[in-house]
Amino acid sequence: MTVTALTTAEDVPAPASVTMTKALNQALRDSLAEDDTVLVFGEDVGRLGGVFRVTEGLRKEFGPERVWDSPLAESGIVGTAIGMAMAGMRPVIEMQFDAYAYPAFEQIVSHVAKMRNRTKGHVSLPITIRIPYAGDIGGVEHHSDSSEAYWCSTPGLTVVTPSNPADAYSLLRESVASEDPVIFMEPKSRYWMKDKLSLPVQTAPMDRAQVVREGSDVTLLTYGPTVRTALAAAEDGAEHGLSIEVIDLRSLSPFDDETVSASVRKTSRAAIIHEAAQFGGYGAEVAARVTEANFTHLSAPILRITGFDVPYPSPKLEEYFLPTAERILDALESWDWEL
Amino acid sequence: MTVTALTTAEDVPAPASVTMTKALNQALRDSLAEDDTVLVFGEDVGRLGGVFRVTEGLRKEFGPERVWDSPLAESGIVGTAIGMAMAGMRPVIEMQFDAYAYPAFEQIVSHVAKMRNRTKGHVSLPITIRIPYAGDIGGVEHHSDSSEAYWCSTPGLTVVTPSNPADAYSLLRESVASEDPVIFMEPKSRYWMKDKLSLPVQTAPMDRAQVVREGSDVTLLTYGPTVRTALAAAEDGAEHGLSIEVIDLRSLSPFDDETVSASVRKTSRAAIIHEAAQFGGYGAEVAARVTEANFTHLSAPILRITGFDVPYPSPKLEEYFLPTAERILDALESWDWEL
Amino acid sequence: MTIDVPTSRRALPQLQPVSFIGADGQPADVPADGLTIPSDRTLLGLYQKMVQVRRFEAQVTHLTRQGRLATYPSAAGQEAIEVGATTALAPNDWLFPTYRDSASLLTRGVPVTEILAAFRGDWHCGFDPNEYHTSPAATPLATQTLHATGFAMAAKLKGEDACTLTFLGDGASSEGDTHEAFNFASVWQTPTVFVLQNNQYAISTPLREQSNATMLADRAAGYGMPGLRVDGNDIAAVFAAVTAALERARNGEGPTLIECLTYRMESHTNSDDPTKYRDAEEVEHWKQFDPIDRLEKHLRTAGVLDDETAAEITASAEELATSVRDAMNTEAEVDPSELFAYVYANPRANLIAQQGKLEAELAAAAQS
Amino acid sequence: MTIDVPTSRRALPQLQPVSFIGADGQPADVPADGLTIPSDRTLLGLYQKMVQVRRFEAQVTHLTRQGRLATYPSAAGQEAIEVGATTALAPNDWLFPTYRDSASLLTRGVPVTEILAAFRGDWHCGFDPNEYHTSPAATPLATQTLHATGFAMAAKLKGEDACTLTFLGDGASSEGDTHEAFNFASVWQTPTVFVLQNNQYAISTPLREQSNATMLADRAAGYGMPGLRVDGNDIAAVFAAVTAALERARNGEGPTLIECLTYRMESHTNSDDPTKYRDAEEVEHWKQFDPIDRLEKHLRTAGVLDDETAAEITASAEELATSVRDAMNTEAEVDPSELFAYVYANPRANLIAQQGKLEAELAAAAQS
Ligand SMILES: Cc1ncc(C[n+]2csc(CCOP(=O)(O)OP(=O)(O)O)c2C)c(N)n1
Ligand SMILES: Cc1ncc(C[n+]2csc(CCOP(=O)(O)OP(=O)(O)O)c2C)c(N)n1
Ligand SMILES: [Mg+2]
Ligand SMILES: [Mg+2]
Repeated sequence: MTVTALTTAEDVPAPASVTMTKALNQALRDSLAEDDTVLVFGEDVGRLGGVFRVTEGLRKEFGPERVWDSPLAESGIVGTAIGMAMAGMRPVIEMQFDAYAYPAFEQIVSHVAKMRNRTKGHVSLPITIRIPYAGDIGGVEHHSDSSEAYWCSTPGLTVVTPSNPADAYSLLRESVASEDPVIFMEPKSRYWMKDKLSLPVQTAPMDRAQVVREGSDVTLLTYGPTVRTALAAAEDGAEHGLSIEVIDLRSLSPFDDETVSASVRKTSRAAIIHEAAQFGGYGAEVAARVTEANFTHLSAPILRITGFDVPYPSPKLEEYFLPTAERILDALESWDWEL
Repeated sequence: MTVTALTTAEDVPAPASVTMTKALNQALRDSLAEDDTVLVFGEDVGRLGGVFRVTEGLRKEFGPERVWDSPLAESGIVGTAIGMAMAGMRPVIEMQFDAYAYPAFEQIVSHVAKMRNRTKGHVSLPITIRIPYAGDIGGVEHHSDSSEAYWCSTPGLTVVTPSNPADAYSLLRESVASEDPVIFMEPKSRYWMKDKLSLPVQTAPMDRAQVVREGSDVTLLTYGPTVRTALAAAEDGAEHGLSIEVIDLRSLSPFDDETVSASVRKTSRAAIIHEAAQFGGYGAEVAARVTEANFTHLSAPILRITGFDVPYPSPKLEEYFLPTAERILDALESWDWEL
Repeated sequence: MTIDVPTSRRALPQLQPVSFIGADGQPADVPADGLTIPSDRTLLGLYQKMVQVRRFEAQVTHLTRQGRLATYPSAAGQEAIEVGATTALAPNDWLFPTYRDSASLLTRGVPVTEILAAFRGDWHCGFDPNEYHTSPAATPLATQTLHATGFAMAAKLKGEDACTLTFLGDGASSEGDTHEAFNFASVWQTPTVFVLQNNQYAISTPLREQSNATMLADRAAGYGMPGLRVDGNDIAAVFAAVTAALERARNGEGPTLIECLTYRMESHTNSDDPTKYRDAEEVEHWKQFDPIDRLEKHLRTAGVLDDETAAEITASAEELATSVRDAMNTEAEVDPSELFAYVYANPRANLIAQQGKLEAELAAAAQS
Repeated sequence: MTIDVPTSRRALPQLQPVSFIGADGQPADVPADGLTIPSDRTLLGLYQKMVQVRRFEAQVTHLTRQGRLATYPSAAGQEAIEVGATTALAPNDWLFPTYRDSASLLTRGVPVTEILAAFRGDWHCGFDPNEYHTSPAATPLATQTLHATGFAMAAKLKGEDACTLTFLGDGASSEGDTHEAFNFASVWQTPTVFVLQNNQYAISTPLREQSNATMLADRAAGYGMPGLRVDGNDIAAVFAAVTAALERARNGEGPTLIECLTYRMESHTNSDDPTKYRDAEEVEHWKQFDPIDRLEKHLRTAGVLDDETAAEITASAEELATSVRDAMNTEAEVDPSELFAYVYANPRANLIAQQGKLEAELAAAAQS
């Protein structure tokens, strides 16, 4: 399904500095304006505009019947969204932090993911579940989890994540318009990232990865918060004569095998980078499937450069936990390049 | 921690035919007898003895203060078990089916897994969460999930699964005795599997994998319900001149790299087999880490022979969904053996 | 000087369950505000449905024992709730049933094969929810109470005249989702009726180990929601209470909790062994409260039911039983490709590839 | 003939919150069965603690504004509950606090640096729970209510004289876990006291959008558990109610729910902007119910507090504030290897390898 821009080419405003928060906010505003069945509710998304201000101003603009504060219960939020979707609505709900999506786990995994299959396609659940995720914001415990692996290993869910304001807008518009339920993961540490942009904007389709920097020696696969880290590594690597290609996966489930394999076959080496712990993390799927599809083209195993296999640490220890550009370059060095 | 057998060598009974259910039951009985802090509670584990009869007779033998039926609420069961463990108890709790562990997801992921780390080791939670998992029993929806990937990608949890009665006994005794919380996954379709055995029995340590059949051409890595399937494939393969080594992983987290790498370096080829869907499944971690550690020794990518990327189907479609010995052999054929 | 607080509130429901027709078929006379006994004509219709439903349950249980269905949770003994509550719904209302509520699906008009598809293992949900305004029967306990609440909220927001009714058990009442549903429904004042079938057991767990409340209907007060306990074996009471609650809902007066006191006469499912946890005497004791017997007595006393009509009703039930047997005699065809057909609206490369593999495998097998 | 049911039950709690000392410092005279006002000597001790706790909250909030702590949720305005409830505990009892309850940790004797470790980002929980018989402050809402219930169950099973007390907010009361905890505690009759701090807001969400109940204490009835509402800004009432509930718990009479009516005077945390969702007048209005002012008036009238004692108390509070500043002036050392040290009791190869890599990285960085 394509997203129709609400504004025509003529009245597109001149590019301005837009934060990811603002882009998400505008995507919700345009979705609400375009389609009356779109509803926005959750904890503190109304008057306050969300703890990250993503829903700021929407209650005022669309009224409390379209945008409202729910009681504080995540299973309740997802469970009632399911009922609304069955009644023909298109709820966009927020889990305040991703550790707070866990109380809704059963509703998401046993119903959101399975309703369409259960009913032979008679009942679709076009629900968008927005989840601010990942760390690097100095948050107290439970405020920096990366839960994408849970959702990605659940058949029936679609999982996307933007790394920049333009994608934030475009992916969210497409997610809201999708007939399939979407877990929309927002990288908290990138909320305040700005880009020059005119909204509305339409970027690549929501199921496609994007090459965000071309290179020939190695491919860095990543998404969300660590795209910036990978680009920084590529920059540094270039200074040391290493030509690094960076792919922003954007869509975690489904995985864009085509774009990724094309790159890996060119570079013959790849690494996957994410904040989440390594063991059983999303990077495992990436490494496994990219190896399967390109084994004879690889000159080294796919590296996983990730958080350690420990719970997300307290703020003073984040810097040691998170993958950095240096750690990426160190890891690349660990390969036997003569292989 | 080693498990002390309650019976001495002299009074070990002669080997008898023992089902996995019976072995699990005896493990709980011996744990309860040996240590008063062991408690068993959950839905229907008391009078009924559990829907799979794993706790049969225990309430009668140890009384309702040690073994009892709780109200019907999984988050409540896990949450109160946490409190009991903080007070020095060693609760062994049952989630009736693994889709019914999902309501307890937050308590498991945010507390069971993290309490020890949060408190710098001051508070351990020696809780065993028994989860009957996987399918092949003709169950209605939600009764055949394989949820191991969720637990394995959560740092702080230990995840083990037996494939046979002896391991069922030994792994459960060790799990109950472990200071770390353990997700103990019981393959439902193997509950009625019998082996000649004298209990108590002590098998390999709970963090070790086991070579259950030796072979030289290829290594099949698997666990729980599909060990039997892999062994059947090995049997059939032998008839076609393929020498297949089968490893029962037993411990899903941690992963026994040593045993697996030794085998893979010998055979140079490996496949991971499980019932759960492939995308983001546990097999991804196995494929990724085994490739990382043994890249130059591999002559083919690690195959994943798994359930399809769809929700677990209704009984009449299970046979098409589940990996079979034939499907394993077909998949092995797909390799280019001259590589 | 003290903080301002409200000075009145809704009282707890009456202790004695609302009942119009006693277990002996005589007037029970435990009314509640605003509830009146349905007309004998209505009761006769309900009687017929209960007889059919009971025959249905018996037939299906029998087929299950024969191994024709994998599993079946029977609502025998609970027919007054299944039929009474479901019949009170308008066609445009939506029903949110559980695994125990096949009888309500039948009452709602879902064809036998479509009801039994799940238990025969054909497909998870055998019917199109939109066709019958009925959600798939929920297996994960209590989850459906939230769906019913959300659906009703949507109807309210759209200004549509649709209420929702959901069943839940005494066991399910302990799940967090039930609490969240009661709370959301009451805060949002959704047109939802929660029908709690308190059949005294959750599998083997007796009510006293499930709850320490005097009655589960007492929960409603804590949400500012009206709560009511009725004799769940008296269909007159159930029908009246649900009809009144639906009327309140339609008038914008929000949700209601109705606890129906009843008893699960059969085992939990065919694979359960209730001798492990309850006495035969207890089951015997409850037989005297049978919902059909008492209504039959009442209708005969009232002169609405005579032997001829009774025979017709029995015949209609037998016809239904025959149709069940017939339906279960013809095996449903399953198509392995359907594994992949409905998971996503947007097709996925990995599923297409897996489907291709499976089809090749099947083709090869067909060859050999 | 009808089904046998109980003929009596626990009533809903009284509507008017229990209060001994009115907002004006005059006797409020809203008692409840079995509750008596604490002695003036006890009240003086509680007064001193409240003054200290308020000074603590102010000092920490100030440091947070200066960026010395990452975040801080203040309990300003809720001191009567934090201090009153916590003081009622015996040393052997266990406290299960939330992120909002630093003041209770202080009252429980946890050192300032250990309390603030979490907010300064040193470590998730800065103290040894076993040392203070106090659980780590829970951030995932309502989850701790189950821990408190389970702990109390264990104490009961072991025959140990230990009760548990847990705090939860009005927002947290909507979570499923709260319901499950109330239910488990009442079914198991555990020695647990649930102290619900109804401060009118869950971040920005006002109580009326959280619950449609007349009062949250009404929830208790649905679990067969005694419930009570007290003026949460009257420490005499809070202390008396919690003391009585603990006594019941110790006597094997099970759990109690105490709703304390209060108001969050500060923003949710320092990163919150309450002007988006509430009026300055509302905050102003609640100032007149201040828990410290009223107790001061009462104690002065009673002749227990004079200027000299008041000055001493202020001085002790200032001393505490100084110790807070000092503590926050010395940065805590963090050791990156601790990332791996406590995750498992049984060491793991993958963690050892990762720790080795990190240490090598740090060593290399130190070299260059
Ligand atoms: C979340 C969840 N936990 C556990 C189960 C397993 N289970 C199925 S039915 C049942 C008992 C339900 O009792 P009740 O709610 O009283 O309904 P009844 O079966 O008596 O109609 C249990 C524990 C489930 N289906 N869902
Ligand atoms: C499960 C969960 N969901 C959401 C949050 C985010 N959150 C933190 S505090 C809060 C509001 C809590 O309100 P209340 O329970 O009234 O306590 P108060 O902050 O007023 O003390 C929210 C939504 C959380 N911590 N845990
Ligand atoms: Mg029941
Ligand atoms: Mg609050």
